[in-house]
Amino acid sequence: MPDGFSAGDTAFVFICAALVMLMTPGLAFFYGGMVRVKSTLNMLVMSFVSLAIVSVLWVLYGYSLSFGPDAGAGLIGNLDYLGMRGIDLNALTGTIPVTAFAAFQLMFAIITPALISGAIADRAKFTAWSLFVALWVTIVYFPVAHWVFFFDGGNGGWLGDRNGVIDFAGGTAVHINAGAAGLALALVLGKRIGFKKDPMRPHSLPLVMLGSGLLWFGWFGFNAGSALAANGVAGMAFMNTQVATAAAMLGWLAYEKIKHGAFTTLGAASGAVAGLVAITPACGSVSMLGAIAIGVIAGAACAAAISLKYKFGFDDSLDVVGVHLVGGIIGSLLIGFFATGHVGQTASGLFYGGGFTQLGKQALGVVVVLVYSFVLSWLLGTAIQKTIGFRVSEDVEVAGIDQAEHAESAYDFSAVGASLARALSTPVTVPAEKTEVDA
Amino acid sequence: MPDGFSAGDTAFVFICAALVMLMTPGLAFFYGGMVRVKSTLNMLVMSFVSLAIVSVLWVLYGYSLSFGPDAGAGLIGNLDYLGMRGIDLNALTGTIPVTAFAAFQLMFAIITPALISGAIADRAKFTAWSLFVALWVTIVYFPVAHWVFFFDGGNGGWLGDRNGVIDFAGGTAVHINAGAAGLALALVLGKRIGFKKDPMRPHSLPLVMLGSGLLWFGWFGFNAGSALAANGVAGMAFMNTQVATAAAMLGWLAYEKIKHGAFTTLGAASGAVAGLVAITPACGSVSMLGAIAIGVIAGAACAAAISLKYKFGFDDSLDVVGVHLVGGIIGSLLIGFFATGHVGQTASGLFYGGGFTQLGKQALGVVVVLVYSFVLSWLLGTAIQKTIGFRVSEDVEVAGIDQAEHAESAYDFSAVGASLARALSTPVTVPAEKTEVDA
Amino acid sequence: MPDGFSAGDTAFVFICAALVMLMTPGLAFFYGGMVRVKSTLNMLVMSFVSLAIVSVLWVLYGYSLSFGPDAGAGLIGNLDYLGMRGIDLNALTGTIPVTAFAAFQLMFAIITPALISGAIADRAKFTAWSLFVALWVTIVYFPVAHWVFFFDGGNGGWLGDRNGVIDFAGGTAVHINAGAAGLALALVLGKRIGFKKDPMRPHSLPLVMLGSGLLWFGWFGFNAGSALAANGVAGMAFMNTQVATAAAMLGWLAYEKIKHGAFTTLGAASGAVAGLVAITPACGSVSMLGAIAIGVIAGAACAAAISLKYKFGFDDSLDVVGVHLVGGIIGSLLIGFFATGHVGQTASGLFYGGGFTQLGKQALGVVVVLVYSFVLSWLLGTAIQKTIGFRVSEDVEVAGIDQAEHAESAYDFSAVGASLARALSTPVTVPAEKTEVDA
Amino acid sequence: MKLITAVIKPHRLDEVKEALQAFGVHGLTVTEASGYGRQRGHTEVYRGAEYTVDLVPKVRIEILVDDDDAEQLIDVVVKAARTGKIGDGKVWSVPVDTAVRVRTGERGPDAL
Amino acid sequence: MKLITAVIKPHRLDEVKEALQAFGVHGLTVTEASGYGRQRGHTEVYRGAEYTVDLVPKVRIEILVDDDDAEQLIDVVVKAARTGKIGDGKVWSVPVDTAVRVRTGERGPDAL
Amino acid sequence: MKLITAVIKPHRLDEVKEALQAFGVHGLTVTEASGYGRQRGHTEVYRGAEYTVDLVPKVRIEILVDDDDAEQLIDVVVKAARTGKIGDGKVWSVPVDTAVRVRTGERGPDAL
Ligand SMILES: Nc1ncnc2c1ncn2[C@@H]1O[C@H](COP(=O)(O)OP(=O)(O)O)[C@@H](O)[C@H]1O
Ligand SMILES: Nc1ncnc2c1ncn2[C@@H]1O[C@H](COP(=O)(O)OP(=O)(O)O)[C@@H](O)[C@H]1O
Ligand SMILES: Nc1ncnc2c1ncn2[C@@H]1O[C@H](COP(=O)(O)OP(=O)(O)O)[C@@H](O)[C@H]1O
Repeated sequence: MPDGFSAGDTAFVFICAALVMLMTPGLAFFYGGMVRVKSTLNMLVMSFVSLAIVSVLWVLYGYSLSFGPDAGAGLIGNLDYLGMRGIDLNALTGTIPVTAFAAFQLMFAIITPALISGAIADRAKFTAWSLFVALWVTIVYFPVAHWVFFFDGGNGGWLGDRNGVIDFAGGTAVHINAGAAGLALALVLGKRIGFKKDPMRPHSLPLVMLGSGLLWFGWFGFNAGSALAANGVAGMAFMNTQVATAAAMLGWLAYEKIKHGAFTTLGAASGAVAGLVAITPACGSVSMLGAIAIGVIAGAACAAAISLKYKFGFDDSLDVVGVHLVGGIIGSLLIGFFATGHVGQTASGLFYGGGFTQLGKQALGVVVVLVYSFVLSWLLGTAIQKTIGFRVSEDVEVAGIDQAEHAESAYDFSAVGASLARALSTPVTVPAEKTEVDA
Repeated sequence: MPDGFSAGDTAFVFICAALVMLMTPGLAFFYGGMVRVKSTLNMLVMSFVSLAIVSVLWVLYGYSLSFGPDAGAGLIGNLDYLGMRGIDLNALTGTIPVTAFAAFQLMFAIITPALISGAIADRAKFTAWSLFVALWVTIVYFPVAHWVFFFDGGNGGWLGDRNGVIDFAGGTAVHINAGAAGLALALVLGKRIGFKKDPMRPHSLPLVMLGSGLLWFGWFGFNAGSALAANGVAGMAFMNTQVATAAAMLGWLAYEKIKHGAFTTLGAASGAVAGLVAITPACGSVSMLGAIAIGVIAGAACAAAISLKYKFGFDDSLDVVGVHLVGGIIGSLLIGFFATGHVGQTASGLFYGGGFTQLGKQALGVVVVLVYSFVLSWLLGTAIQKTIGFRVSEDVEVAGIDQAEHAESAYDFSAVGASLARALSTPVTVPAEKTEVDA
Repeated sequence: MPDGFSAGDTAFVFICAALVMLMTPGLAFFYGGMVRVKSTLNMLVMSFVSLAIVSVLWVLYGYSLSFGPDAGAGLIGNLDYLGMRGIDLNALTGTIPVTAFAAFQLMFAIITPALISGAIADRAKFTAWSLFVALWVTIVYFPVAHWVFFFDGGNGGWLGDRNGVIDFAGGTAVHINAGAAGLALALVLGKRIGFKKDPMRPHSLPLVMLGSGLLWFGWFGFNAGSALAANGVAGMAFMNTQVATAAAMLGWLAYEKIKHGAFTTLGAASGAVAGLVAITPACGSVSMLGAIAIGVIAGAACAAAISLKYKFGFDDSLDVVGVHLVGGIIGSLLIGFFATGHVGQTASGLFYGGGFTQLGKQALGVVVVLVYSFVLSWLLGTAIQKTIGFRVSEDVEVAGIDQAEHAESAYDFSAVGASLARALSTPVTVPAEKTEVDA
Repeated sequence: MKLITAVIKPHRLDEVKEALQAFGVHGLTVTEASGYGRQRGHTEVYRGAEYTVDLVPKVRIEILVDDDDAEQLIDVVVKAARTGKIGDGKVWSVPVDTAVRVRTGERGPDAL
Repeated sequence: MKLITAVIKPHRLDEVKEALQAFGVHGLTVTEASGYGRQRGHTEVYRGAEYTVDLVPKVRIEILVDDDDAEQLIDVVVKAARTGKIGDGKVWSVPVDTAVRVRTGERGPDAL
Repeated sequence: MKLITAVIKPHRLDEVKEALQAFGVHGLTVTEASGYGRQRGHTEVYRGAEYTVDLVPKVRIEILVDDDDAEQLIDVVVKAARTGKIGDGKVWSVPVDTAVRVRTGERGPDAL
């Protein structure tokens, strides 16, 4: 390998990329456990299909749009790397192979649209969703990743490299981006039948906990891996991730105990995710005590924020707005207060003598990504709804989307299952005639 | 540590070994979710016991047979490393400790027999299965691993090192090997009661998805780790693994949507695994666009291949043949077309000006491993069936193998479970008398 | 980074820390699957809250108490690192950043109290448990970690550094420590209603297997990572971990087949954990054949040990004593027999010509930690029981702790779930009046 | 007394319960059931083969009532459960000899 | 009309359903149940102790029929469900006052 | 013959079964059910809103008995199931025309 290469850093980034990959299945379980049993599979497969679609697009043109040489003004990459041409075995990004960097960043591009799916649980056509994912990463995620993550000595993305918005691991590009898109889609698709009336409780909290456990685990790759090297900055990001998450879980649990009288499992899981979201942009610029503060604030604030949807009447089903949008904003803005200037980045926040400068930059990043993502997602969702239709029919929604869209049921636990099935099903090799049926 | 040692490579291979270890539990869940509820545990524990048995045999003699100095003609290793004698702390394989290499390769030896178990779901005696695993790794896997994976400057294994068969991470040694053995055992044990009549649908698709998620995650260790170093080749293998898997999921979903009218969750999971299988031998020799092509082909072809069992009437219960044998063959042969000569290996395929040479070598590898594994597995299975019996009784199969072989049920979700149990079960400390019972 | 820094070692330890973090969710599933369905969530969240509480305390003062400069006689660290002050980006512990070391050790501090929770399944108030965790790590775990894990050239902890007790990865500090505390709490809280009468079988063995799979996976980080470097010692620890676990699974399965006539899934899972526990202290000082011996012994012995609780009548619900205390003692003492003097540590055991010296030291470590932990845990538990109360009411225990403590049910699989809920539940925004209810 | 049993579509339970409440009946017992009738089930794809699953989830409700209320109650349930689509289910009534409230031991109409 | 209830071994449902079909009955309602009788359950090992679980899974079938068909139908069900081994279950019949088809409101035999 | 149906609190099944055994009845069929009555359910918190779930888990027991034993058996069940707290459930009895033991075809009292 060429000079400047580090096997240690490379090993680290490879494994971090694998960890971030695991977050998408983790998210699938987190979301899948939270829906009612009749839409479990749809929820799972909305995340898994993002793995499939985005990976292929990334190789075809996504990497080039996000990390190709800047096409002008820091807005988007050019087409130099179409089909990954010119990326050879020995090419480096910093101290690691380009392939390692490309793999790591790909996993971010995959999970971001998957996050959106939680806002439209139980009611989106699978084909429409797949189309949305393909278009959304193309016109929203790839450009925004360029703005935030592409560094080229001041000639890179306009938010991060040119304007000094600090986003260590994706508070804006990933979480605000997905959260704003989730809000847009929740508005476009409308409320579920029974919203506000039916509690629609999680069908499997152990599945939710599995999801949150895998997310937490994978998030070390997400945050510490964003140092792109196994060094002290990564170490600080690692510890900050752990303690902010811990603090946020405590914050959420305390909030709900006081407000509703119980410490819930779902609260523990949601609090942890809220903490992970909030520390994402900040983990490379705050101290561990700062991380605890950010965590507690995010945990309690997101716990409060999830009731907004009842107040304003939008059905953000699994709280993508309450957790990712709100958590992402909190984390991004708090950098303006808590950045020490001594961790990974040199800018200082208000509490460390840096004045309001960094806070202003952070606000810029937040507003730009929020507005861009919301507007384009709304337009895209509306276009799909008006053409091929985005929402399933009322009958399908009542009977359950798993059956209608995927011809499957999540579970068959019946002790007599096999016998019942044997007795009462008839194998057919051609699609069954579409006669009047009772579902 | 001695000269030539690389901490970065070592860190990478250790973690990759852990990732590959996780694939066996992952496989257990993938398979376990797919069977009916009454044989869930048997399916899980068939994989877990492979972890137990093969690890011990590996230390006793397996490592020596596979990676000991060649005993002649590249057919098998000698007994120099019996009981791992002579492997000291500082001994290296390439740039990493021998222990790291041995651990990494052990995990391959564990998952290969575990893969076979899917072909004989619901009907194999656990003792017979355990015996089969021990014998099969000894007479089939350890030699084949030597043929394919043991390199010693042209004096290593006869397929890989001496005849230039390319198998980066185990398309022949692992997947064709297991697939052929699965076919043999499915024939030896015969069809399940209800085969072709009863749909025998998965009892838990979330468990299947968990399995496929963990497999995908672990497979980065399997494929990228096979570079045995954290370098550009590993990076190419990593990216190829991701995009081929993604493309295969799309291929499978497209096939089944066209043929059967629905995108299923099981199809998404199976397509991903088919892609992982097919890219396994090829990930070190093709470009990312080549990987996409291999993925799409494998996804669609395996989706078509799983109906072969209905046509030919062998009950390969969880499609070990359709996915691992067919996928392994596709991946191994397509190297003959898509090898670029510029990735990890220098041979070029037909599409890159290499003519038919490499394709011929690949065909050799495929045929040899397929035939060797099929014949020996059939003989071994038959011998076990004729002596201690391999298949459970009809009564046990109908009532469910979990109860009879493991004295357990997978789940007890009854809200009144505890009470019912308390009311209606009687603790006994000696085995209950064997009176006529109703199961 | 400063001189002496190794990116490879750092990458290794970061990932190992993430692996060890995952063990706590893994443990949550292992335990959560084992309880009856009505206390699933409580079991899960007892582990998750340990992640939350201990992480915050670690940063505030835990790291300082455990790994701060010795305050005298090797008994405890001083307060130099309160709030992690003075830990800067470039500070090293050996070849890795202090942050990496602190993160790795934090994960040990988290899982140790979580292990205890298995002894008091189904009956502990969540607030009391949380308080116990906070106090227990402070007065038990942090000091004991200092005794065992803090090395400073003979001026470190009194057991490990000053008296040569070998505990590579936590046989005493983690497993004996947790096991003795579990025994104490089981005595303080008393037996569950139905103990010895009601079988209280696992409600989900797949969840148990998921837990054991994740524990096994994470344990590579625990044990190999304890080398704090990606080197030959880590390699030996890695292989020893794998084969001892494998051998212990076989040992447990053999024991229960002979004694009770069936190979159970729960036995396979428990055997693996027993092996992991027993090899934890020993993995850096024995050969692979020694590891097999330790595994077999631990597997069979722990299988026998779990019936002690019926004999002596203490309700150690999920066998923390039988597996962690007994397994930890076995592993710690067997070092005195099997230490080769050639692996990671230089002391030799009885079988390798070292006489009884090391065995004596090991016995010292075992007894000290066992007694210290038991006594303090008993006092702490009793104090909590006498003040705020540790055990839930009989009504809550019968109806299920999930409902009373967490206002949730683990699952809702009803095909009609949503409709039933819709029909029969009434959203209220203020806490429901506390009228007489039927639960 | 009569025991009214109704096998209905799960998502009509809502309406049935409200109708019963309005009618003045405050107790019922529910079991999950599956039904098979002239209605058809749904199609599932598994491993390259399609299956028609004819068994359709139903909710089975039992209500004890006074003889006098029985006929009217049946009408109430039927009306509330009806969607007009195939598979709406059945309601039937059987005579009851005795009914007891476990808590108090009260018998007959008082037990309801 | 009569309501025939059968508690049978789960794996006989197949045969019962086919027999009913042949007899001309096209609807039924199924619930999962567990039974306890002179048959014994199975043994489970848990943590070093063995337990006999006496409760055995059963399927509970309900069929509404015309009075005239009742006796014959009972025979059909009994024959189809029989394995001759202990635990085969019970079939019983109770009188029905009214039966209504929810979809149409038809009553009596027409409701079936 | 009579069919006694009891809807009781799950954790009383224990006592009921022992009482039946003592009384000389050795078979029963159990289904899981949920009940709704004057008792209240529990409160669950979900995402910042609280819900009262009124449906409470119950166990539904069916016992076929001789006419002569019916009244006494009801008393036995009621006594064993009673906790005295609200939600204890109901027991009722309906007349049975025929009962058959599937294994042997025996009818009437012999079928039990
Ligand atoms: N003869 C019967 N006995 C018992 N239950 C029946 C009978 N026929 C139908 N059912 C129940 O009624 C449900 C609806 O029956 P179906 O014939 O499909 O609808 P409809 O009554 O609208 O014509 C079935 O799913 C089954 O549960
Ligand atoms: N008295 C009863 N009342 C209700 N159900 C009964 C009764 N006796 C038996 N059963 C049901 O019949 C099933 C078989 O009964 P059992 O006595 O084992 O078999 P057999 O009828 O072959 O002698 C039991 O599992 C139970 O569900
Ligand atoms: N009219 C009824 N018909 C059928 N089941 C009923 C009826 N009323 C109550 N139940 C059943 O009895 C259970 C207890 O009823 P509830 O009124 O709460 O208690 P209690 O009988 O102690 O006053 C309910 O959960 C329900 O299952």
